Amino acid sequence: MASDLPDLTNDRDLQGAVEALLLVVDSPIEVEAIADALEEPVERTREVIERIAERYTEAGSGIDLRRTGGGWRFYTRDRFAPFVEKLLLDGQRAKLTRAALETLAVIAYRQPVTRSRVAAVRGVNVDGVIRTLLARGLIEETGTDQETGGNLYRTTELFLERLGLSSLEDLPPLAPLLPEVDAIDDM
Amino acid sequence: MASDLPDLTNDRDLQGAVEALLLVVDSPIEVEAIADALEEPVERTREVIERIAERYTEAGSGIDLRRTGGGWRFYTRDRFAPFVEKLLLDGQRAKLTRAALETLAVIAYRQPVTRSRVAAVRGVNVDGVIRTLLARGLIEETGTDQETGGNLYRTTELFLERLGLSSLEDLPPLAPLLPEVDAIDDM
Amino acid sequence: MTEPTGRFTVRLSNFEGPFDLLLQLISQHELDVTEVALHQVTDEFIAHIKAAGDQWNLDETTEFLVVAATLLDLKAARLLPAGDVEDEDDLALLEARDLLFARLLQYRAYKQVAALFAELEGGALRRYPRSVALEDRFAGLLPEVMLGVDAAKFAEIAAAVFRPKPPPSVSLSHIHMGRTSVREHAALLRIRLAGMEDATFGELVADCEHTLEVVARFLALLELYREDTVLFQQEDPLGELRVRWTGGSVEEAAEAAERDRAGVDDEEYR
Repeated sequence: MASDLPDLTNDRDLQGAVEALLLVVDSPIEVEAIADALEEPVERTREVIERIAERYTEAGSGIDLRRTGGGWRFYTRDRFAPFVEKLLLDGQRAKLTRAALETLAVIAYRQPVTRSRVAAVRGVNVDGVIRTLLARGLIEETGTDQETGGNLYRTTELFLERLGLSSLEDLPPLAPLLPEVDAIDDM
Repeated sequence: MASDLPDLTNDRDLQGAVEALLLVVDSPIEVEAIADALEEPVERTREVIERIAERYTEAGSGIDLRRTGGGWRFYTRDRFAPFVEKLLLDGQRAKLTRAALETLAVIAYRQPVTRSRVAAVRGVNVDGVIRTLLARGLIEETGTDQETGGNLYRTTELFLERLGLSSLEDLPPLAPLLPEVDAIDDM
Repeated sequence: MTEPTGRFTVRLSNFEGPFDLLLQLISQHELDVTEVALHQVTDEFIAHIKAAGDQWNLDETTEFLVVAATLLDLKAARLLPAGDVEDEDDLALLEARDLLFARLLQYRAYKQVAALFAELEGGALRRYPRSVALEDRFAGLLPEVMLGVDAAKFAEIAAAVFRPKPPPSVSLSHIHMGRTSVREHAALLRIRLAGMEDATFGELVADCEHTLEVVARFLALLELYREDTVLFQQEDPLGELRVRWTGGSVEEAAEAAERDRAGVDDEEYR
């Protein structure tokens, strides 16, 4: 790896790198996957993860690093759950994020569509967002892709309802919005 | 609130509660929203958030608590980006094009501003760029110009987040770059 | 003409160095734009691009087109015939020139800001935000989801996502710069025609140095015809084209010229 990277032989930097990875993973991640990404031995990686978990617990941090189902993930610490619940009920997450909206747009216009195809169009990882859209009932699984075996997704009735449409045919056509060559050049 | 709740008069527990809330938000959250959920004064909440951010930085944590687009959010610390990108694989995100950046520059400093004014400064047609910036949520409409009836545009919080700015006031003044700014305003 | 760094440099009889420096000197009034042979600069730039083969730089080319168009405007304004200093025309011309200077400076300032934005974005892109699905135990608490957009806006978002990445070609949109030029020439023609009342097309373009200026002046005349301030007379096909001013007094023409020059900005900012 390049020489300007943080020096992971140093425990402090290794801890930082592990924290950065854990912050962006959406579902429990195995020690091996973390060790792979950091190109560090599994044993050393495991020790560092356990040390981080202990440190958070001792400090009474609101972040709880726990091992569940074979992997590690950041959870909110149990005792603070009531505040999280209050925040959620206050509607902090009522509105879809931009990333979720863009992903939903790709699914709506390309359905049924696989996760990897959506990721290719958006140019970013969409796993977390797809899980959110599923959880919010805006999309659903609809079989698997014959070629790749990946799950196919489509929009739901709730999606149409939220957009005020009676059927998918009412979605505004995209062609008039996809600009002439000039405007594309400009971007 | 119920008596078995953590005692937030205690700074350590308040810090933990704030961390728990920050862990579940999926877009920058304002101090006021956090203070509301915790039923704590805004000032005290703000101090605690700033203290957490400092503590993470001093510890070299992989978690970076930053204020962007008017709110606070957890980010991975920049020096660990290569590892994050390795894990997310397709993590590297598309950069704004030069045309988009120049158009945003004019809008950011002249907002609220009409499309034709932006076109006049850039010397090119900006219709396509404006449409894309609107659709990406980086700018938004904000009424119409009284004289010309043209739509007025301004930058959004998503724009600030995209550049990692906490507010428009963080933008450097244009004057040193533009010696005769008064004269040009009269143009 | 091309430095090892690959940046475009210019070699003229009275100037040699990076293109950017040439621009800077002109904007600081240390070099007279009328003494810069723009066609040579253009030739050198084309040679520079050709020499680079497939490696030419889109940004550099785009910037060159914008700046060259501005310089051309500037030069056109400067080359117009000058009479007495007290002459109304001259004052108007001076103003027009300053406007062009100002526009150039302004454009450069925003370009610097855009570069800063790119740097900021670069830094921000290295920090990945936490954006994960909610823990299962909280999922049931989420309030009813809102999209926050209507169907039309939703389609716009989809279009923005699907819009293809730019192909590596030079945008033609910079040719719109020519519009500025036409407005500028319309302003000039108003004042001149109001004074002369009647002129041949040949007389009106006698002072033009480049074909592009003649074209701009012709387009300006068509604009004036459309707003009923000039009449055309041509006895036979390909014969002499005469232009007659019907747009009122010299004062009225000067006012209209002011509006032309201030252009779009004036309508919005006053």
